[in-house]
Amino acid sequence: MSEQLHTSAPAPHGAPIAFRSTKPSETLTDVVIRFAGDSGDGIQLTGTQFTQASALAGNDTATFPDFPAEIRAPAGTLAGVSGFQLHFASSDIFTPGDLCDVLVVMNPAALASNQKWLKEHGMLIANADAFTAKNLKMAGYERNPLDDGSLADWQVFRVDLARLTNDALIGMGLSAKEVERCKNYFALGLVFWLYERQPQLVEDDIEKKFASKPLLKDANIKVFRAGWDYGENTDQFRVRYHVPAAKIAPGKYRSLTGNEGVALGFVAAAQKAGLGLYYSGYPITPASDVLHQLSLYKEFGVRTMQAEDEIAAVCSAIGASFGNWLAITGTSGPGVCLKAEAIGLAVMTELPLVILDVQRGGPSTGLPTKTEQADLLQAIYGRNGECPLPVIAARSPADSFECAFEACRVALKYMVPVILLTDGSIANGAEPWRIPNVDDLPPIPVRLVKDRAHFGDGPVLPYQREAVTLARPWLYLGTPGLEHRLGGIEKWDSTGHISYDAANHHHMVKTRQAKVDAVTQEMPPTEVIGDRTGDVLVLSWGSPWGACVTAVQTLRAQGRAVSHAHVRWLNPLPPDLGAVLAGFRRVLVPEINNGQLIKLVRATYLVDAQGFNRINGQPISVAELTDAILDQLPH
Amino acid sequence: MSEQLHTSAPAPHGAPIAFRSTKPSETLTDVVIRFAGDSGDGIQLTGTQFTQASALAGNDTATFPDFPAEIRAPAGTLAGVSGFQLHFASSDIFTPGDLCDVLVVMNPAALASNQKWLKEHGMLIANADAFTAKNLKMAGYERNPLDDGSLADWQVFRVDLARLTNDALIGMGLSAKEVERCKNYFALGLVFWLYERQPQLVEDDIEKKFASKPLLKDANIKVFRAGWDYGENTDQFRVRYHVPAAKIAPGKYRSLTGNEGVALGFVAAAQKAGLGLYYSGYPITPASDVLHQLSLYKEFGVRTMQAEDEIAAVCSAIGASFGNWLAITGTSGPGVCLKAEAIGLAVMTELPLVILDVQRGGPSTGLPTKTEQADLLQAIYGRNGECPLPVIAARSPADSFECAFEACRVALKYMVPVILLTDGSIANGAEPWRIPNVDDLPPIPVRLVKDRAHFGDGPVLPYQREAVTLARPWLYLGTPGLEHRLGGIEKWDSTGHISYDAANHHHMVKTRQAKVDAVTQEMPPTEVIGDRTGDVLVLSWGSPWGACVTAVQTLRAQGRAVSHAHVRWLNPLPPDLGAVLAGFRRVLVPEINNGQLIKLVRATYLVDAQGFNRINGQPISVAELTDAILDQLPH
Amino acid sequence: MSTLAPETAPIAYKAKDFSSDQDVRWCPGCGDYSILANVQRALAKQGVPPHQIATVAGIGCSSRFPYYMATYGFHGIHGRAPAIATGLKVVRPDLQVWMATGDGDSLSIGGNHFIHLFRRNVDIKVLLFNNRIYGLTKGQYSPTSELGKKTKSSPFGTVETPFRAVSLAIGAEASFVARCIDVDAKGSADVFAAAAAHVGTAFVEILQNCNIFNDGAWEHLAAKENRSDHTLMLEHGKPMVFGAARDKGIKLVGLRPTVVKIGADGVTEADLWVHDAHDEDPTRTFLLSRMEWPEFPVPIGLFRAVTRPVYDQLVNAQVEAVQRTKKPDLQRLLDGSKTWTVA
Amino acid sequence: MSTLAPETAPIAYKAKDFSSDQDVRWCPGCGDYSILANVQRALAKQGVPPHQIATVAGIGCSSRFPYYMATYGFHGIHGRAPAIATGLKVVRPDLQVWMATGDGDSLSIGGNHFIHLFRRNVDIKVLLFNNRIYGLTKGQYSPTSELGKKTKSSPFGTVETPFRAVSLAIGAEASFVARCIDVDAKGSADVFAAAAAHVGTAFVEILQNCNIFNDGAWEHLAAKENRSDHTLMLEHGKPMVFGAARDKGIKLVGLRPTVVKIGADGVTEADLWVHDAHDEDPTRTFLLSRMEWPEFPVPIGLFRAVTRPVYDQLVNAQVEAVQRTKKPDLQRLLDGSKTWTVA
Ligand SMILES: Cc1ncc(C[n+]2csc(CCOP(=O)(O)OP(=O)(O)O)c2C)c(N)n1
Ligand SMILES: Cc1ncc(C[n+]2csc(CCOP(=O)(O)OP(=O)(O)O)c2C)c(N)n1
Ligand code: SF4
Ligand code: SF4
Ligand SMILES: [Mg+2]
Ligand SMILES: [Mg+2]
Repeated sequence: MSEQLHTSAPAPHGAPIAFRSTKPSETLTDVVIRFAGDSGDGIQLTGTQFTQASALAGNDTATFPDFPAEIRAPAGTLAGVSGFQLHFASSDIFTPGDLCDVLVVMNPAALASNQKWLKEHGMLIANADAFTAKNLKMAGYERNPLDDGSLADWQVFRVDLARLTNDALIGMGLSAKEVERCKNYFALGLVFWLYERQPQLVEDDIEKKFASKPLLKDANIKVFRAGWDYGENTDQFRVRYHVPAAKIAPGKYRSLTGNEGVALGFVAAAQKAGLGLYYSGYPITPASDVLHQLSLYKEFGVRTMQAEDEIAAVCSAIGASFGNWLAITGTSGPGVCLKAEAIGLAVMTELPLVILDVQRGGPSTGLPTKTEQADLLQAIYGRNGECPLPVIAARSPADSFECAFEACRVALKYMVPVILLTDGSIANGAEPWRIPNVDDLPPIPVRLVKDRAHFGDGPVLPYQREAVTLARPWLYLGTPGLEHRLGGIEKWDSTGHISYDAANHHHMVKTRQAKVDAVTQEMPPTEVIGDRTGDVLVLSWGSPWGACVTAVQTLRAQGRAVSHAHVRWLNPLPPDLGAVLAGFRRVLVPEINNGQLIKLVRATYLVDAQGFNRINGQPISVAELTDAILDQLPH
Repeated sequence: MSEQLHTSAPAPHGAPIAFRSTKPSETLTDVVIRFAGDSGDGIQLTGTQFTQASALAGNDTATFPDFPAEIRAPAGTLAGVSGFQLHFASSDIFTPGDLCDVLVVMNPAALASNQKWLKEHGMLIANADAFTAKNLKMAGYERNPLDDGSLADWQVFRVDLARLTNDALIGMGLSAKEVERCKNYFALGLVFWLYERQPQLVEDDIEKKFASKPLLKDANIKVFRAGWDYGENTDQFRVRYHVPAAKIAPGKYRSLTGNEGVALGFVAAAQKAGLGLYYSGYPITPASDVLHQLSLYKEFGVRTMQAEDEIAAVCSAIGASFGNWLAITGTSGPGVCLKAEAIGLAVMTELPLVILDVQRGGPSTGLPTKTEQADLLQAIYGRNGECPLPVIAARSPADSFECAFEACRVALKYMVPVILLTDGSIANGAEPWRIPNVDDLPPIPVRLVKDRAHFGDGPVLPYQREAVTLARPWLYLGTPGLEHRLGGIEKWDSTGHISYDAANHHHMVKTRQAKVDAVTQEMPPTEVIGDRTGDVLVLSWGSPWGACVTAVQTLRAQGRAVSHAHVRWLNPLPPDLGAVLAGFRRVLVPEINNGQLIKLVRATYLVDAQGFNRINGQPISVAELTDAILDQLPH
Repeated sequence: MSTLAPETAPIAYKAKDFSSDQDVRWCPGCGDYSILANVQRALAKQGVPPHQIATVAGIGCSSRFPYYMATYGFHGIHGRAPAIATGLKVVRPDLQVWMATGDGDSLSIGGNHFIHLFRRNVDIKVLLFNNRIYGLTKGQYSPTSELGKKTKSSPFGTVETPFRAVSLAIGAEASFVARCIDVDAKGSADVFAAAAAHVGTAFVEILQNCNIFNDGAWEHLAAKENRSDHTLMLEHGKPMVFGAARDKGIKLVGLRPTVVKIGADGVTEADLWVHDAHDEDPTRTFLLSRMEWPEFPVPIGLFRAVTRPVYDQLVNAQVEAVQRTKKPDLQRLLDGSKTWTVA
Repeated sequence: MSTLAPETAPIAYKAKDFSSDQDVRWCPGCGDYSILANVQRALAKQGVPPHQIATVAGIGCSSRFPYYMATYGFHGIHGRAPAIATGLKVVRPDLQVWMATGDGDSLSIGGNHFIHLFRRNVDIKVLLFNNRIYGLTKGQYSPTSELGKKTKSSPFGTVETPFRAVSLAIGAEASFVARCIDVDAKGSADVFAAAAAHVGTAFVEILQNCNIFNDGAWEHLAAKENRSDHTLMLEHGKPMVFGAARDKGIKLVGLRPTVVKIGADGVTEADLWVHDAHDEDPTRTFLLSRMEWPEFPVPIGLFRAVTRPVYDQLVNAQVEAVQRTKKPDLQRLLDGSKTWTVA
């Protein structure tokens, strides 16, 4: 969870406990659980519901959904395995965890592809019924691993999920397919029992979801309870586990994914600016949900467009921005390529615009459902000519809201396109978010010019600049006398007329850069976690933030002279960053790419920073990062 | 002119001099002349013909055409002025010159917009007839500058071009429009007289050009001679100027523009590789001429395509490369934006491909007819994900041939897309080129696999890598048994099958980078002009090369400890560059952008290099550069 | 920058009220000059003030159009004007949006946005300056150039069948299609007035002469002496008669149009194909788009104007319908459906 | 990787000779499985060996097609398959090139290349899997989704009129157009055979069921019990008869198709519209493309196959013509027209 202070004891949402247990309970500080099964097995739903129950129980939580690029590859194949990892704890946590304590697998393929994530001696709960000869073969097993002793290092719990589910539903008149679809609730019931989660939550959800299908409603509730009872009654499980509530800052909370966060941030910014919100996108994993989300918010007057392609998406947003609306376009890396030319047009016309890039594994089509942060240099440099613009990156799901809001605010204040970076793990990952009070959100002043009198008796000057921000005025279309023309050809400053003049071009290139540089005014001092001098500074941007916080906290607790700083604005870099770096013997830059921020840091500050780069479609591993930091420390 | 050694005296192509002069002749070492007039005035033709005559006279030459974005803006307006600058000399020269010794203007607008390029006390030859009230007004003059004393610092030659042309043609029965169109030949005749150029050349050209229009042929020849005679007879001109032939390496020469150079380089590479050549482009200034040129070379089997857009251009080239042809796509900056996504596909499929970017003023539409070198970081970083590829840049028109050839060779050898950068000044500028002997061009071996037996009894492995280059085999389509599939999703190394595996992705990202890094094997040691240690190293890439050579030569002649190094490969950088930089107290990087190579140099070598950046759509000025170097020297 | 047309002015404009202070930089003799004048005249007649109009364009000689109009203007990037105009129109239904484009801009690089504009039927008036060549890049062939045409990029002649802009628009579900000629002020006036009045995407193909790179491309239609015999002025509800002597007509024989002589073989005007611009079925419009000279006179004027769902209207209607029943409450939106409180 | 079909093998293939060693990863029940099987059967029948075929695709569920074919294959980027295929076909006329694409891939992001492919008439066989939805991105509407359809990105229903793929292709000058249904093996076989035989761009719209995100989109045509009454099997030279009892037909009244009952009101087969797949004029094909259920039975089969200039052939012919008269001489090319020698 994010930056909240811990001031008071937890107060889990208290519904009466309807299910009673007589088994003993052990207390744990944190647990990482991973569910894995076929894409059709309801894994994401199961994971989400368990997360919600954990959050309501007052735990801090962080999730990592891990699904395949195929929609629903044939059942039982390795290609079709979908995973969901949840970290819940009685203390503040910042990552979904490297490895899991518990792995729940619905079939052999899920085991084969997820076994590597299970900790030594961890619990493996396996749907034993699915370990048929056919499924084993599809997963590449020659023998049944549940039987052949190969899992001896783990605690294996075999559960005949299919049979037990079937037993629970006998006589209800359901088809085999319908029965099959219920089995994830059996698993959910079992883990709810195991971790003492509040069952009411699931039952309420089932009530709502199957309101129009009473038979399925009853069936799912029955199966869920059967799962719970199974835990209570089977000898396999001897204890339950209790993870106490975490100390969390007081306030109202919800669970938030990064994609929800940016969508809400955009709406909030538009409302605070008093502007209409226009969002245009072309579907692309993992950004599509932002479009889906915003298309629901019609009461806020949000206009969304599913454009014919990414070029049309950004261009229509430019049209809307010219029309004096807060305009946003969102996509992932391949779409950013297509938008590049038009982003240059927005730079030239100095129109406010936010371009959201939910980064995924690249290059090219790459690994669409995996995470990566390798579009940074593209965001900064990926256009023809000198084409600078501010770039901001979110560090976590909850941070996405603030970054989205901030991106809009800066775009409007400086009359400039801004690129907002998140990534697949942030977009789909969830964490508790302390909901801000709407009235506490900062206002966003917009300098719309709606009256010809603004220019007195002089000519209309679309490129007349404001002193501090260098922003040009945003002339309100439809105003008599303010007619003007914008375009992508170089123009005279102030008048905005076409200019091929040599000195003016030099001046305009410098001015566009100066305007972006001026955004440093918006940046608070760079926070350093730990001392401001020491052996190693870990410098992060984007989603590795959580792993860095965790690793640095651990090492500091061991007395190491390690600190952590995080940059939210990547272009321009914070004005005090050079001074921060200067306090350390070594600088380590962990990135899920082959070294991008590090290039900027080295070029800007001439500091011999070192990279820690893992490009494997996964969040940075805390353990590996810790080792990398240790390597930088004096031995 | 380029890198030729000077070994023997010049031997201008000797046609009998038909025109006799009695006026005295002064000898000069070099002259810069600039022609300027309306887009319809034939300025580019005039300039080109004068250049050819100078080259044939044994001078070294360098040209800089400078034309407007409008096709033919209304006559007499500033927007319609087209210019052509020629530098010719009796010594080796490397730039078209900062300022001109002689300015020939066809109307007041041409004077108004070009006066700033004329040296103090330089010669101004003005078509006085065109200085009418209407034309003066369009050019923004309140009074006639030829009369009001404002040109007192220059030597002004008023020539009644229109009247004199008309006089020469009286009685021939030409329309007023036809007469008007002849007047550029009068100007040409005059400057041919002035600089003792060989008139036969022009007369031969006129014969050819107007072969089917005998009346116009006679008229133009008449006017040309009248121009020559005018110089001989008028009192305004008292001396002629003689620029002796330069010492030039022996060999066969031609005049070559950068666009011609790349087109020839591509054809030569295809021939040397024994491959078909496919070129696809969408028209865009200043790259279109490469498409035009290549579409003429049908006897070489070149297939050209005018695609529906830049995306189709690059994609069709990828298709052709999959089909085992040498495939190339060319464009300018805005088109590179559009090609970005597909270039990523070529990186993933590891297909050979050359992407030509003839850079122009940016960002966005920018200054289409002006020069700039601001697409470097886009070329290196402008794609989603980790998407490295080799980038090479030409330094001059003649160098374009070699760079184009080299880009193809590396693309084929390493099975990788390569970006080739030139710019507007190189593309349209011309210089003498010592024509290579075809047999001396290096062979280009291609490792096509045309037989299933290549893989023995094992599986077909489209990503099986060659040890030194890491190149994968180029399986020949149509071969029985070599059927395979390529695509943009991440893939297992060796087999090329789709892979979402975490460790494999990391491996492949590193492998694609290693393959690009391996191109350093192709690089000769970096040449340093001057000592290898000293106060200042001037480090250049692309077209500023000529200005750097000139400035450094001058300063070295003055005893300054200044050296010059030039990089042709921008990605990866030459392996010995760090050692070269280490020899100097200061490094100065002149670029026609806001600082791009300098960022790479600082990040890679942690050297506190300084930039010299002029972004005004013009070649770097030698004078300004010289001052900038002096600033870096100990005072 | 024009400061004309304050809201208090009477709604009576002159063509020059739509003319900006920027110097027009087309080549002398270019057909674009006539088009500019014809559009400015049509706008003056229409009576919508310049500040309530936006002109959007792509890139090309033709796409310089917005600079010369005293309206709000946007000079975009190559081929993307339809997308820019769509975003603008959706958020600013109060503005009348015109779009200027070329045959390269719209039919080559911009083809995708072009067809989607028609499909969505966004309320935008599209002026396609078809000169069958690339002007601004100095003379390459375009998607409307004739098969075999020799240009800079096709020195041996093109190998591409041209698009027929109207066929393509119809194939893309266009609700309004018309055609006029740069130098025909009268025909242009009618067509521009109809386009201005249409709600939905109004497509006007303008046959334009590029006197520098493709001079005379439409001479067979545009020249005064050819016009009445080589073109067919479409009039809704009227039989298709043409010719200087108005003695020729088009008859439909089965599904094939045929040129007939009125009076000969007993043919009367009553036998002729009667133009129905409001026919819901686009097949007959499509048939008109296939009529080319010399086999047929080339149809000029309003081909088709039908009413069908308009994208920007529907987008806004959907929002307004929700807004009538649901109040925006930002706090509730941020809260979402499941919250918990830590005290 | 298939090692089948050496050149010495007799030209007699089985469907499985066209099946690659890659696991098929579509959702169980997806219509793509039937299409794959139908194409493989058609190729086996055709007799061109796998190594002389290349399959090119864009991005989408449908575009995974090349992985499952034992031919040379290329999985491109979203929407760009026509361009990739064009480059390949131009340089490798010896290969038969097939293209697989989706309604989003071709009609949304790839619209421009799609229309230019038809205009140029490149010799490529295009299989458009039309499931009226975005499958791979999990259920957004596509340009063929019905107006008002509720999807993830249109929770209140779409506001966009769909394209009719065939109308658009015809508007873009397509020389070959056909339609078939995923589950109809027989109809598909005929259409694929015709496409394989056509020289030029052969466009096949395949009505495909996405059982996950748009299940039953074509049920009214695809279901056995609906097929004969709701579809019209086109046969060249035959009157348009349909219905389980073959008792219904299409008659042209003027330019309007009308459903008639054979036998009623004296209507006989002789009164019916006779299908002419080789009609040069595309207007009647266009008319067929407008026939939609429930007003009409939906035409299935070969709409149109005409001969017109083929881009890749002309490109290569132009080169060959020059080569017949002019020898390549690289040295002369480098020399250019004006050289001088320095001794
Ligand atoms: C992305 C991009 N590609 C290419 C160009 C170059 N370009 C400018 S205008 C044009 C075509 C102009 O033709 P048309 O649209 O017919 O307009 P016209 O000049 O004939 O009026 C081209 C190819 C560009 N500006 N941007
Ligand atoms: C440039 C780009 N934009 C977006 C995407 C995401 N994307 C992948 S497939 C697809 C649409 C799939 O729909 P369709 O073409 O109908 O194929 P289907 O999956 O339905 O067979 C989209 C939007 C992408 N891969 N690349
Ligand atoms: S090039 Fe042609 S279209 Fe362009 S302005 Fe000149 S005449 Fe007009
Ligand atoms: S999502 Fe739909 S189209 Fe894609 S594989 Fe599944 S069923 Fe087929
Ligand atoms: Mg044009
Ligand atoms: Mg689809």
